[in-house]
Amino acid sequence: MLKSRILENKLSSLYKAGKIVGGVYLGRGQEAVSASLGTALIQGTDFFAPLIRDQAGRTAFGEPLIDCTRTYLGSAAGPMRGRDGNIHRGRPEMGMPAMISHLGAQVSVVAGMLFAKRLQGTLAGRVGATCVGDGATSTGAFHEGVNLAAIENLPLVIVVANNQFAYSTPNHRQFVCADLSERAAGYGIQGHSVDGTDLLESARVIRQAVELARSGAGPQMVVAQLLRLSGHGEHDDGSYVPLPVRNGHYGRDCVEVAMRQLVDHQIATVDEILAWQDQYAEEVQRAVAQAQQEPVPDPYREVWSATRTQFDTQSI
Amino acid sequence: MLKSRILENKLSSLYKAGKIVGGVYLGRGQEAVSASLGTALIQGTDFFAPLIRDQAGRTAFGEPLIDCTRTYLGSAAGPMRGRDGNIHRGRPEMGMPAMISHLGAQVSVVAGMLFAKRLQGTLAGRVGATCVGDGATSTGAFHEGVNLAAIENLPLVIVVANNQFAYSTPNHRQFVCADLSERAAGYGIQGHSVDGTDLLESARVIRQAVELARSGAGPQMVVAQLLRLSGHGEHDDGSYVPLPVRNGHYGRDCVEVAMRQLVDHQIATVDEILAWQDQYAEEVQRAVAQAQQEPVPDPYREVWSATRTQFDTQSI
Amino acid sequence: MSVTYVDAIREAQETLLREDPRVFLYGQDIANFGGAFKATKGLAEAFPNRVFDAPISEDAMIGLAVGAAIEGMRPIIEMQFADFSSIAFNQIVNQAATHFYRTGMPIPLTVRLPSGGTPGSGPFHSQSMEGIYAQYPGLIVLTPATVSDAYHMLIDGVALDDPVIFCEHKFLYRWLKAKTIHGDRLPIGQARIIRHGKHATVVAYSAMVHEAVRAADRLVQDGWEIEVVDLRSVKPLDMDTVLASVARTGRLLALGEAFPWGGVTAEVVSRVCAEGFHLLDAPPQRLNARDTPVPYHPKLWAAHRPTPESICEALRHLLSF
Amino acid sequence: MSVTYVDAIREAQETLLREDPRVFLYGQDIANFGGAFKATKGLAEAFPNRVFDAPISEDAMIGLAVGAAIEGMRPIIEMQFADFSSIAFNQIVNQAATHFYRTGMPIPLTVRLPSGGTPGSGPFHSQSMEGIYAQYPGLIVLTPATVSDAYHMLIDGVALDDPVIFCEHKFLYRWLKAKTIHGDRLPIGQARIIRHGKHATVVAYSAMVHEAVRAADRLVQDGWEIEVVDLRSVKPLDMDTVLASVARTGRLLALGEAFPWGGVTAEVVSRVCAEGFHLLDAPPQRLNARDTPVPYHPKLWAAHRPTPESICEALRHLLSF
Ligand SMILES: Cc1ncc(C[n+]2csc(CCOP(=O)(O)OP(=O)(O)O)c2C)c(N)n1
Ligand SMILES: Cc1ncc(C[n+]2csc(CCOP(=O)(O)OP(=O)(O)O)c2C)c(N)n1
Ligand SMILES: [Mg+2]
Ligand SMILES: [Mg+2]
Repeated sequence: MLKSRILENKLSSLYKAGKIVGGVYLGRGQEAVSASLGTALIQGTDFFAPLIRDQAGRTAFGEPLIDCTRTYLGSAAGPMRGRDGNIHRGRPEMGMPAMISHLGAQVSVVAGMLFAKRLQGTLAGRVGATCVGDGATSTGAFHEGVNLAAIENLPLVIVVANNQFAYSTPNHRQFVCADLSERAAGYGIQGHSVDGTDLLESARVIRQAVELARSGAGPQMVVAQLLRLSGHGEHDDGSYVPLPVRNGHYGRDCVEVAMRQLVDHQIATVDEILAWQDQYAEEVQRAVAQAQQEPVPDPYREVWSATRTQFDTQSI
Repeated sequence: MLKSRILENKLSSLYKAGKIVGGVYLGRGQEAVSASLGTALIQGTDFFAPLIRDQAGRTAFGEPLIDCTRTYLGSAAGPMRGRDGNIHRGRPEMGMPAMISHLGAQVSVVAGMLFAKRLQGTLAGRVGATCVGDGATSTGAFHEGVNLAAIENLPLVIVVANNQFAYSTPNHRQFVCADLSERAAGYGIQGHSVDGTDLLESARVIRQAVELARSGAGPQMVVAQLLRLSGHGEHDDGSYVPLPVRNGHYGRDCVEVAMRQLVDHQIATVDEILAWQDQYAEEVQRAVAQAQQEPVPDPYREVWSATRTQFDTQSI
Repeated sequence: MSVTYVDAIREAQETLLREDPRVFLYGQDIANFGGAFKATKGLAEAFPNRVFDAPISEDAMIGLAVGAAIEGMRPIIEMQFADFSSIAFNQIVNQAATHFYRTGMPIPLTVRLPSGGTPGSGPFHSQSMEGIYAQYPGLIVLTPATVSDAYHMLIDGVALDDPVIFCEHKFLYRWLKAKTIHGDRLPIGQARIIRHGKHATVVAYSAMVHEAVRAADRLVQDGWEIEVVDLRSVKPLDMDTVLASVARTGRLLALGEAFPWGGVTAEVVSRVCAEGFHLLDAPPQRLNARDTPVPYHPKLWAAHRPTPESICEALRHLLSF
Repeated sequence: MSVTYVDAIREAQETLLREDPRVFLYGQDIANFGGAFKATKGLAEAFPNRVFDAPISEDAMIGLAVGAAIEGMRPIIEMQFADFSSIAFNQIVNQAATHFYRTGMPIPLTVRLPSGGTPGSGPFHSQSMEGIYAQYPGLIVLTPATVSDAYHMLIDGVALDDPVIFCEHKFLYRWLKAKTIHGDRLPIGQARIIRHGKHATVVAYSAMVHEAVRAADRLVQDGWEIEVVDLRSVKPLDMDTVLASVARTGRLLALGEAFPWGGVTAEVVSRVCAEGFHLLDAPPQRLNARDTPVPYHPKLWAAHRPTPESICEALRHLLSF
């Protein structure tokens, strides 16, 4: 999560300097939850469909930094080759599908990946996970996807990062139950609730949910309470977030909380953390520098075809 | 509900005799629930969006028999003038919208009708109600509609007639929670559960839900357990319903149960019921006869326009 | 013994399930019940754990298929009616259709759409959506008109690596019969001259091919020889065959059952005009359904879609130039 | 002082809220935040309880609007991006669009679709869906290209009794400025000659009108005088104006930013061919975007859509016949 924070700080500066292609949507304040999920998953076995605030989860799952910087900086060598952008990037062949913008739509896709593994007889020991925001829970796609996963009893972990806002829209215009984890019972699946600003708690609850799913207990819904610590995107100052909310419990910075937890629990020393910081900053700098040197997509060499199949008779 | 049963029996015979235009979908076994809802609503004040098995509710709400027979028998004088059929019929100007086939889609429409009344300052004392089946609860439209009604705190009553099958598909391929009323909590609304084969209980619970909504307690979800006592449509023999289910508690005929209840509670005597039966049969016969004599739609006089606006320049 | 169009679709799915372990079927009421139109009858028993009843969740059905395709499967999704694919619209046009261009990984899923009008089916069980889906890059849109095409094109469509929208016509399901499903097999992307003629070309697809042939038969008595081209697929469009026919006849009527604005007939006419303007001896014409929802009453329905009468009328007009 | 295209849309909504108590606005982030593009800035404060933040439930947003319209209101629904209307597709094309024909009661709702490409917006924030919606009977599809049209057509559209799909172009939002919003006002259903010429007609709409004018300007140096017709609405289509222009020039290029299969350009070309074949001195041409999703990188994006360069090329080809 620290690496992701450093990377995202860099992306933010690059955005402000006008170096980024497209928008920048950051996961500040959501790293503890996202990294907990990415860490609990096993790359090569599990599936992970990140959403727009999951840089930390991507990094923890094993996505190389260069995939990120290439996409943001418009390098043609990035995983999406300039065809799709930044937070949409994915490597479906490596278990990480490339999201579409339409919120909620990835839930059923991950369910389908797991369903395929069951048909192929290789589901055992595998889980799939996806993240959504509080806003995405209002979509029909979310409902259909969660319910279908429940019917098929798939090892799907749905992490709802309730950052209290969907763009500018506060929770009370999105749902009126007390806690979104109350939805789980209606789907006949297990629900979990956690303070998403607390790394150790998030890691524990999310790992537990992942292991429950892995052991055959069916879909798990984890609802994490937290706050987005930046605007919706870097174009937005988030000034609609009321001061009491910003200064409230969930306004605390999960990265700072985590650092303190690591030191307090003697998992790491301050010096170690500082050394990581330097190392990550260095890595980020290298990934940025490399991507910046690479060529951008060339429309004249672009293969303008949306299908693999090519027909003799085709003129469109 | 008795009138509706007699009417539907007639429709079924007419279908078998090849006299009906289009399909026939009956509410047999669901009359107690549907009539309870129709009775609890006030025509002229409330809104009612019936679904495919709500003949009893329509009749109780005040829909004239002739609207029904005209539609089924293809009279041009019916409310849909041959343009749309049978169970889709509605009179939106009288608070009864005309459903589209797509399941779940009416929930948000009724919410919108109530929302309009709030904006117009005439919401007080009014409720809107809609029925859906167990299958329709799997639609994204249902989820979005219920959640939106909850957010807007509208006086909407959603009656889920869980007849254990959606066409041929049993409940366990549709949801895996124990009772669909568990969904209510996840929307932050009140849920109610009732034995839909028991008229007095259904009437009590549904009236209570309607009055709660009317008094400002927000959306209410009533889940009624029952069994469809015919095929999905009259083209279907429903042979996929397992014998133990057919012979089980919910397989009992709610009309028979109701008759017994009326007599036992001295609400009506056997003679009175028999007299009703004769009277309703007579009414149904008259409505059928009238509709059968009326002209069918004439394509040469049909106004082939899908918009009210007519443009000078329009050639389509 | 004869086979119907819907038999052919059932047979194709049986063949696919037997021969390709990557194929599975997912759709409402398709398992034990065999589907609303019996297009999967008996397949659940014959292929345990390959045929699944779906919840009423069209969006998630396609999402599931996309995910399964990513992991190497070849799902076939039955929509109960084409009209209900409007619920899955986003997953089809934005998720499935864009995936190959975005990621380089194709999505070999097939969506079966029971399409088109039948008497008494009304506005929501009658739609022809081929012209909607064909507008989106990344989709292949098939519209078989014959028993044999229903069989072979479903087999060949599932073999393609890209998402296929398979528009099967409900009116043809039981009405259209053939001696065998193993008729003339053409590759996907190739149109078929279904009836030869020299005075005008009707370009049609799906059920309208048969109405065009009926109209052509009637015009024989007036001395007119009408050529009928069955497009077979509307995306890709086989312009070679269409242009060759127009070159022979000099006259074009594009015929479809969908709503009149845009769609297949507009695409055909405008491509013929762009690529074969000099071949045309008369203004190219179109005939589509009317610009209202598909009406419920059979009398209105019959006047809403093109009929042999209205096709003859359009052809006479075309031939009058 | 100048007003932008998005200002005009904001102004129109302010006027509507002020003058018509039946109007209310419902959409994501449109209340206090003023909308993703600030098209409703300040309106929630000025009109308490008339402007509402919607949950991320596009299907229910349109359902709510239909219900409210049944009860006499005139809702304006903002989709955050046109692309997200794919979620509301069913409610738009099946619920709202069919209601008048089915019941006789019209549904006066307006769906605002921030449409079209901008650099770096990618496959899901760039779509042009006018050609999708226009295929459905019962919808009116407006595509304003000027500041004044953005204002007047929104006002006039909301006054119509039928459901209106209002396609506003995101690229024009801030780029397009005018001295006043009270420019030349034409009724809905009438196209506008935006530039006179005699050698060829370009029929365009929305942002492409401006690209067409640029291309026309460049061709002046070669001696070509190109007429540019702004359709303004794609359903209805003002064929009178289009045909009159083609009658003057004899040559037609139909230009659009949407995907190339079907859509507005195909409808325009095929109607001109059916109704005005004899007017054409050369094969009518079309120019659309390419048949892939809209790419993200600005370099690819600029080559995906028509540009003044590619329009000039298409016109030179058209003029070469
Ligand atoms: C179906 C759909 N509607 C609208 C949008 C536009 N949109 C993008 S992000 C966003 C807010 C998402 O809120 P939430 O799900 O809470 O995630 P967060 O941004 O808070 O992490 C919206 C409305 C979208 N992407 N998809
Ligand atoms: C979105 C959608 N998908 C599929 C259908 C086809 N269909 C019509 S009725 C039905 C079953 C409905 O089951 P349920 O909601 O339980 O109601 P019931 O028929 O049991 O009363 C189906 C699948 C439809 N009408 N709408
Ligand atoms: Mg949020
Ligand atoms: Mg049911």
